[in-house]
Amino acid sequence: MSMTTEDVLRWLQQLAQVLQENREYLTQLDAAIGDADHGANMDRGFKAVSAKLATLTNADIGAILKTVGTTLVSTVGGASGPLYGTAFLRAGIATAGKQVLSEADVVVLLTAFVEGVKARGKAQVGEKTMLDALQPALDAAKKAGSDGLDLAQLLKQSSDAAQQGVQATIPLLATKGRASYLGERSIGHQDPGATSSWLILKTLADSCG
Amino acid sequence: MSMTTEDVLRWLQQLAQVLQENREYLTQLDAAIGDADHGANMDRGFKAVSAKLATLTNADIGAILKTVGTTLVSTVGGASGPLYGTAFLRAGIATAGKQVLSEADVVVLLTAFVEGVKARGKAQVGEKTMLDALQPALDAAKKAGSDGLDLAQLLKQSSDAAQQGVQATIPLLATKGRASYLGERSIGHQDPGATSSWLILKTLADSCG
Amino acid sequence: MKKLINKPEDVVKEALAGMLAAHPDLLRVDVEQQVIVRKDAPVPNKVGVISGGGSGHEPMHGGFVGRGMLDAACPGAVFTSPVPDQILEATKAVSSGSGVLHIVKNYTGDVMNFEMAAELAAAEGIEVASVVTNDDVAVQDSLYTAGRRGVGVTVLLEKIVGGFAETGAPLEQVAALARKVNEQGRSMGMALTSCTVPTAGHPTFELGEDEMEIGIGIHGEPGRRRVKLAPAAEIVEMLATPVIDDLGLKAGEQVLAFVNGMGGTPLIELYIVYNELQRILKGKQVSIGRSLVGSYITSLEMAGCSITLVRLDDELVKYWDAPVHTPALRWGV
Amino acid sequence: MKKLINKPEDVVKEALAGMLAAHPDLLRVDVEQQVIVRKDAPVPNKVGVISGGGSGHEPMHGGFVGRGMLDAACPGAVFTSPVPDQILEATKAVSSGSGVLHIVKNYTGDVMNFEMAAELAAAEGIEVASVVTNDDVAVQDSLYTAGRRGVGVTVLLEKIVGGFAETGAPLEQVAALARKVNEQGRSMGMALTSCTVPTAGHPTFELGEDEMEIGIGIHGEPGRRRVKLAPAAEIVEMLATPVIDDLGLKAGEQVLAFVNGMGGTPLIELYIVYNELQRILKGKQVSIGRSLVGSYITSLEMAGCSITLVRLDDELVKYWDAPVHTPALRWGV
Ligand SMILES: Nc1ncnc2c1ncn2[C@@H]1O[C@H](COP(=O)(O)OP(=O)(O)O)[C@@H](O)[C@H]1O
Ligand SMILES: Nc1ncnc2c1ncn2[C@@H]1O[C@H](COP(=O)(O)OP(=O)(O)O)[C@@H](O)[C@H]1O
Ligand SMILES: [Mg+2]
Ligand SMILES: [Mg+2]
Ligand SMILES: [Mg+2]
Ligand SMILES: [Mg+2]
Repeated sequence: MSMTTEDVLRWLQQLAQVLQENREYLTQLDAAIGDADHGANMDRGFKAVSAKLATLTNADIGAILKTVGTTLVSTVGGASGPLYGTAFLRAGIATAGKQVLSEADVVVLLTAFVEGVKARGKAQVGEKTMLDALQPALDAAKKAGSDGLDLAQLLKQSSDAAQQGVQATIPLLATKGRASYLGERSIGHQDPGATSSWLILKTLADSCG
Repeated sequence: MSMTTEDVLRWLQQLAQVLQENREYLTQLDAAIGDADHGANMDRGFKAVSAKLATLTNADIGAILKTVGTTLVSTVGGASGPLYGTAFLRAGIATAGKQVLSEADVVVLLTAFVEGVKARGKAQVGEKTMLDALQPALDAAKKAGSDGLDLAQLLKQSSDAAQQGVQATIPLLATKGRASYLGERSIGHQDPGATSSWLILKTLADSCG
Repeated sequence: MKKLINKPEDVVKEALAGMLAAHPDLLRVDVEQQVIVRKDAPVPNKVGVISGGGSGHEPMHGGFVGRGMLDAACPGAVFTSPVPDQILEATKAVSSGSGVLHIVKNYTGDVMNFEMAAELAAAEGIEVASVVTNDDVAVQDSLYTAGRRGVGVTVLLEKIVGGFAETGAPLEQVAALARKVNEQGRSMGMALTSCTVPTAGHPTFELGEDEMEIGIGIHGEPGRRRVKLAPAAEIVEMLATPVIDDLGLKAGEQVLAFVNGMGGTPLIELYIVYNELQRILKGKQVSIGRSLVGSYITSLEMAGCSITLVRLDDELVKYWDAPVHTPALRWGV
Repeated sequence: MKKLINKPEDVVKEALAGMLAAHPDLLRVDVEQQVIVRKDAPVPNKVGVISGGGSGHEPMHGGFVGRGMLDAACPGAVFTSPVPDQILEATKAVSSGSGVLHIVKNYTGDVMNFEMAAELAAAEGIEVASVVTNDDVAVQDSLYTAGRRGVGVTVLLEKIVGGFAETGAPLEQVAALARKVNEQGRSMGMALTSCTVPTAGHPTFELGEDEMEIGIGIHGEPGRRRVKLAPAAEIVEMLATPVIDDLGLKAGEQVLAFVNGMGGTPLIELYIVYNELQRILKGKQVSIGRSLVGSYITSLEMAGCSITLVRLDDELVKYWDAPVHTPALRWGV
């Protein structure tokens, strides 16, 4: 099994839908330990992405993902704009010219995506950020890859690991991003960015399942 | 029976107390159709009066009432300051030099008091102001005087008429003062100034009873 | 009651002490008497221009004391007009022998207290002229009201007339210009929330989450009518139309447009209101010669706004543009 | 949600259209791109000074564009930093070849977006220097935070550095003065109420009638701790003490004292706060050389205040006093 350009486009289309549906939810999470805009930020960015998809039907996967990255950079703002923007850009560079991705290619894509977030945000696992969903998701994808699982399973395991990572952010003390300003009061709340990272991966698993 | 300097001083002392107790009540009435300060205004004014009473033990009734008038003018502000200030000033002029007031003198005092409010405010009965308590009170006092009732009864009938006048303000449409800005919305509310006028007369009846 | 205050009864005096501390270069403040005077008053050969009213409308009037605007202000208790003694003190402090103008907003209490003060000043040989502002079109000027209220025009009038007084014009002319500005101006306001008089301790009125009051004054009082909340475009229409109609503005005329916040309204919203207002005026081919956007005549922490338009001519523009140096308005200096 | 707005997603653009309509003499505004530029930019032989950040802090930054302060501002969505394209546009619009200073408040999003824009500008041959403000003593500058937040000092820095840039000083020196002002300044804020992000539709947090948040930033976020409501004297003590201590202010020193309202706080309360602040400083024999009282860096309609102190020297006083002509701050012009 492999991931095609159509899969990627379907993923992004569904993701715009999922983020619109979860706009209120992400905003509520951000209200508790941030500034109540993460839902609006993600929705605005992926609405812009969605508007561009029609122009991308003939593009390869790398070009599509790069366009997503630049679109997010130039429409989202805040912390999530540069972080997800860089993630998609790097993922696009890692898949440049490809029309189809094997399981191994998908691991390369995810690795570049996570490296993008790390390079831009300089956070580490355990600081209550997106990375707390993304790193376990990447680790699970790598393990699934070396275990020889097929794409659907790989993505499912990756997404499940992200979901666990989201849960694991709840007891954490934030030390990066705006939540860190709350000090001890950040404990007990789920990180909004980790949550949107999980939604991105879950939608990927769902649309290539 | 007659009213002495001591009666007047006791009246004013008790009045300061009564207005403090009714501060919240008068303010609530003023919140409905005005600007929520009538209780604070009356309390501030009569606190200042009360502070001056000790210096007035040797003064005659006219001098006492004049001092009350000037004190109210210079401490109350708003509409009620000039109105009650002028009322007490005129009452003081009408009783100048007197140590004792007969029933007839009390009618003269009340007449001057009400004339003061009219001269300053140019309102007529039925416009939803102090006058709607004061005019019936004066009429009742005059009638009681010509009926030959004694001071206690005269003041009681005057105060009761004021109370009825207060009730009668409820259905009125205000056409003077700040309540007039509300137009039809002033209907159904009791006038704060009429209410404080009644409190002044009721306390007078109580302290000379 | 959530306020940055100490005791409710100390609010006015403590704010005055703060004003004095913040603007020692511009003001003298008698905190006990509650009188704010321009540092260099009385200015020789100049009509003294003073105003006053209840507190709770800041920066009006104290924030408008200084060169090119007011010579003194006398703030009363919150929403309570000042007393005659206070007004007399302010009058004496700014009297250079050229007469003093009292700018009075049309409220029964203000009018009576200023009248009494003017009599006292006359008795001391000071010539006083009084101008009463009454620009609020929410209130009809009829037998059945105490006349229209004085609101937003008061701010603009103080600026324009203050600028003119600076030229050394005689009292009569200064008062005449004040009357002209008042006649050329109209206002209307609305509230999204009530406000809390400190000594009262709770909001003057309650308003549902989906309601607003149209036709409010500046004393936290309820307005003429309570209606359902609406988008800014509709709200501005409700305020601007009666103002434009009452002024009888015609295509080709020019106005000074003033969008005012009631104290709890953020500036971002006032600019949205201004955007709607300029759209409406453009539609009527009325041009905006000058503008002012901000919270200048307020009702404590009330959320809401008012719109004031003044028909402009060269004279008004000239004195609007004249230098002004006060805590709240400053240009040309 | 009670606001004077139309659609929540149109708030920023409509407010920008209103700003442009109100200040056509001072500003050019690209409403679509969300860039506000000084009318006469780029000013030849002058470092371009720009800033930006989320909207909802008005008048900051757009209200500070004009002679003697910012050359451009780029407002993002409410509480969301601008995007690199927007910052690049602003940078290009003010670049006269003398370099451009980016004034960035220390938030992860702002820092990253400005960094990306600076890289893009460099690629187009524009020399950019960046200064990050981080004056909020409510937040410890430690391994366990994203560093201190940039708050009130940003306003004062933009004024002082804007005044200096007007002299034609080179980028390096302009950036150095900016760093100095930031180092000499500290702030702390508090909230009596939360605020509502328009696109969120309800208050960011709930606060009981007898509670307040101490140590808030400017994004409607909860503060460091929630405590019982207290009199102004105690609140100011809670804010001023950490600021004074962190700055290490000593007897005989001179400061610029800034009492700022969060958007829903009436001016009368800010002067009460200022009165308490000057009392505390007097007690420590710290003199107030200059002051500013008003709502200049806000969190939408939040009720609350912040206190900022900047240690003054002759250089800072000189450029604070220099002429400035912007929608929100104006003197000497
Ligand atoms: N340095 C960082 N590295 C990775 N993720 C981060 C970093 N800083 C913040 N984040 C993520 O960004 C999310 C907030 O995004 P968003 O609300 O859109 O931006 P902002 O914080 O600027 O309002 C946080 O929940 C967190 O997961
Ligand atoms: N012209 C008038 N004549 C008589 N009484 C008046 C007049 N105008 C107002 N009042 C009285 O004054 C009362 C309000 O007093 P107060 O609240 O102290 O002053 P203000 O209206 O200035 O806030 C009203 O309830 C009314 O009874
Ligand atoms: Mg956020
Ligand atoms: Mg009243
Ligand atoms: Mg009053
Ligand atoms: Mg944000």
